[in-house]
Amino acid sequence: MVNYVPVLLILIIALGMAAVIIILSKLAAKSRPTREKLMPYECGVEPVGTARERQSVKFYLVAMAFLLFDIEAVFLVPWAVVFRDVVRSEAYRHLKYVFYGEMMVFMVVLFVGLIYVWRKGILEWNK
Amino acid sequence: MTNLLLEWVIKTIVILFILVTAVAYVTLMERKVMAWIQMRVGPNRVGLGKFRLWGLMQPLADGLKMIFKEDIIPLQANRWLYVLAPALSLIPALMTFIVIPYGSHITIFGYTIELHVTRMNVGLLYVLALTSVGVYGIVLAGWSSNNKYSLMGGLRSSAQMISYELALGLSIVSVLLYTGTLDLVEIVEAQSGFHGLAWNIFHYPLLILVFVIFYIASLAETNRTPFDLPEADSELVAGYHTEYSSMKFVMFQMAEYLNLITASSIATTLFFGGWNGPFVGRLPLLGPLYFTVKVLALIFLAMWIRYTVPRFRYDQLMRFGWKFLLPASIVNIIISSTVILFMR
Amino acid sequence: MVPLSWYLGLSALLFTIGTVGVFIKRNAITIFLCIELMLNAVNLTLVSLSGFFGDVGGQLFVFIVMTVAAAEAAVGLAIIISIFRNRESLNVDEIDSLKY
Amino acid sequence: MELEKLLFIVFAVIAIASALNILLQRNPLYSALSLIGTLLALSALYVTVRAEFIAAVQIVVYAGAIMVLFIFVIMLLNIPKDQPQIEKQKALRYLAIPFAGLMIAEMFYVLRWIRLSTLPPVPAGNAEQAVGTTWSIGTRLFTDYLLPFEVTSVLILMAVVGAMVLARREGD
Repeated sequence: MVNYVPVLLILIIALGMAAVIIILSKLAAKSRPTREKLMPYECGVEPVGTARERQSVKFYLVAMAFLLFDIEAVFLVPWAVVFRDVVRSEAYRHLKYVFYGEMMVFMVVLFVGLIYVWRKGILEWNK
Repeated sequence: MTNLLLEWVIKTIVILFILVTAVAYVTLMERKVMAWIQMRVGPNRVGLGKFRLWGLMQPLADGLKMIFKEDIIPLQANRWLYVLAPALSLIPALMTFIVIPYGSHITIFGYTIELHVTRMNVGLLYVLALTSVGVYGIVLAGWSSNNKYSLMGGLRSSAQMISYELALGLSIVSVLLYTGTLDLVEIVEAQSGFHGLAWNIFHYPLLILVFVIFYIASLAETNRTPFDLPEADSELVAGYHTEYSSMKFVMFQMAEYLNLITASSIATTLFFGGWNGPFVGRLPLLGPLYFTVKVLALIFLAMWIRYTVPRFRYDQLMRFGWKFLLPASIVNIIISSTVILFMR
Repeated sequence: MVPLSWYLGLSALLFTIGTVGVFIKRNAITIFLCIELMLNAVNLTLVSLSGFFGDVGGQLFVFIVMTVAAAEAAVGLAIIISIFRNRESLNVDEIDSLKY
Repeated sequence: MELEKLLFIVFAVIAIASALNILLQRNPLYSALSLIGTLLALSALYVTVRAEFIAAVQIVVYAGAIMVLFIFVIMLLNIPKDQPQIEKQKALRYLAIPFAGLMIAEMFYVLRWIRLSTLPPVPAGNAEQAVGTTWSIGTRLFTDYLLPFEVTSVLILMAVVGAMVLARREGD
């Protein structure tokens, strides 16, 4: 697992970089806060109401549909990686149609999900 | 072990240095390309003393200017998250590059150096993982600013990013069907046949379609026009980074350009043979050169698109991603696997 | 090398923290987060046992658990949304209409 | 080899600290962010037992999709902070601490009996097919574990339909 040490290295260096950048701008720049500067920006007029309002549930529905297909993609990855080997190798020869068919079944079931989401109008944003 | 560690540290620091410089000059390139497309001259004043150097010092001046800008944290903002958010979008963007190979290997003083920082059995998944973590920076920036534009921009942007991440992931799956590995180093090495021109895109013509899907999805992932909805300046001021100023703003910009560079490098690696090219076997130093040229060409393409195509409307964007790109990439997987099953 | 017992101990501690969270928290969404934490603690056990015994079965199990967790999160959060809409609160002490 | 133990301790401390932070924070958004910290630390621990693929999937699925869903819900609903809970039986708290200490002591006593302390060696020559790599996952998942895999797809489909029905209002 030695190959993963650079991930740790670059994480530490990147963290350091981010910290240095933030601190640098704190040190270098003058700070003269006024009331107007510290207000939420709303094109120069006094802010109306609060930004903490309830948003459309549609974002949740899209994120949920994303979750579904993300899982599909994650299952597809190991399948795609071994697919060519399975098709070509002698040891797995008898399995190659099973191997192909099972993923098609999986994708069809999830495609039904996409069609459901589609028909229910989750993917329409102009209503 | 100590030797290896030292090699990693040096490589990582060099890579980061190159990346930061590259980001600076890609911004200059963007301004020059924009000026060129709009028949203007572009930045050409900033130089060293009397020498103008075609504006080559412009990024440096920009950086200095941004450092000395006042750093504003709005009173109503959520201070911790407000400071954390730009770092959260910059760090994953910096981290991707360690798995991308930019050359085969060179020998200096009898010490062989592989021209990639590390190789992983799950290299492409690592890239995808970092892409998916990158969403947080934007969501949290939008939420913590406590500004309506920021919140709307953050939500829209993250919904857009996750939608196109699907098309991105699924188009990569089609490539995996042909390469049979997630290790980027192996993927590139498999393309080195035929005088370094056995690129995947020449070898498997179906991948041209996959590349188009991948490229569109990666443009959307990096929030570039025609997909720059999160910052749609005519509706949302500046989207999720409306409230950000000074170096925090720069961090978001850096992350955006880093993502563009990463996406172009991944596209190069997957479709255009990575560092492969003619004579690269005899002169390994050509590898990084070929790699850079290909990446720059893809970046140029992105800029060209940016200044040619108008912005999508949000409903069009979602429809395009979910109803066209996603089914298209699934169909691509089905066709590719069928071809592999029956043709080999 | 790190012995297996360390992994199992860490996993047990995380599971305990998750359980305590389910008991002491009042917010439905935090309780949900604690359940995810418990799932992850169990995943750590499965992955480390699978690694130490050299059998990939445990990791496949974790893969399936993650899928189930995703399905659970989708439905659970949908329930939370509909409860919040109807009652404007996520305090589990107040959501007790089913209590006799 | 002490480096490995040091790394384990670092990640374990991150995991436990962020897990505790879930409980300490009142704002659900902060709790969710702490859980992401735990997830990332666990993913690093998976790498130390050579479960590379699962480690990557952990980040892609858990940190990149499930937690995004959580954070979206917290932000969309603008969920209020947790109220401090009303103590009903105060005496129980003082009873709980010794019991918890006892349980932890018992756990560590039991763990001492586990003697397994080294990972099995990687078979020479085919490191790409060792346990935990994408290849090993792919070959086992789609052969020996075919049924759970297919059932998973139905489960996800049901989850989508269920969540859609629950979260949408009529005419939404």
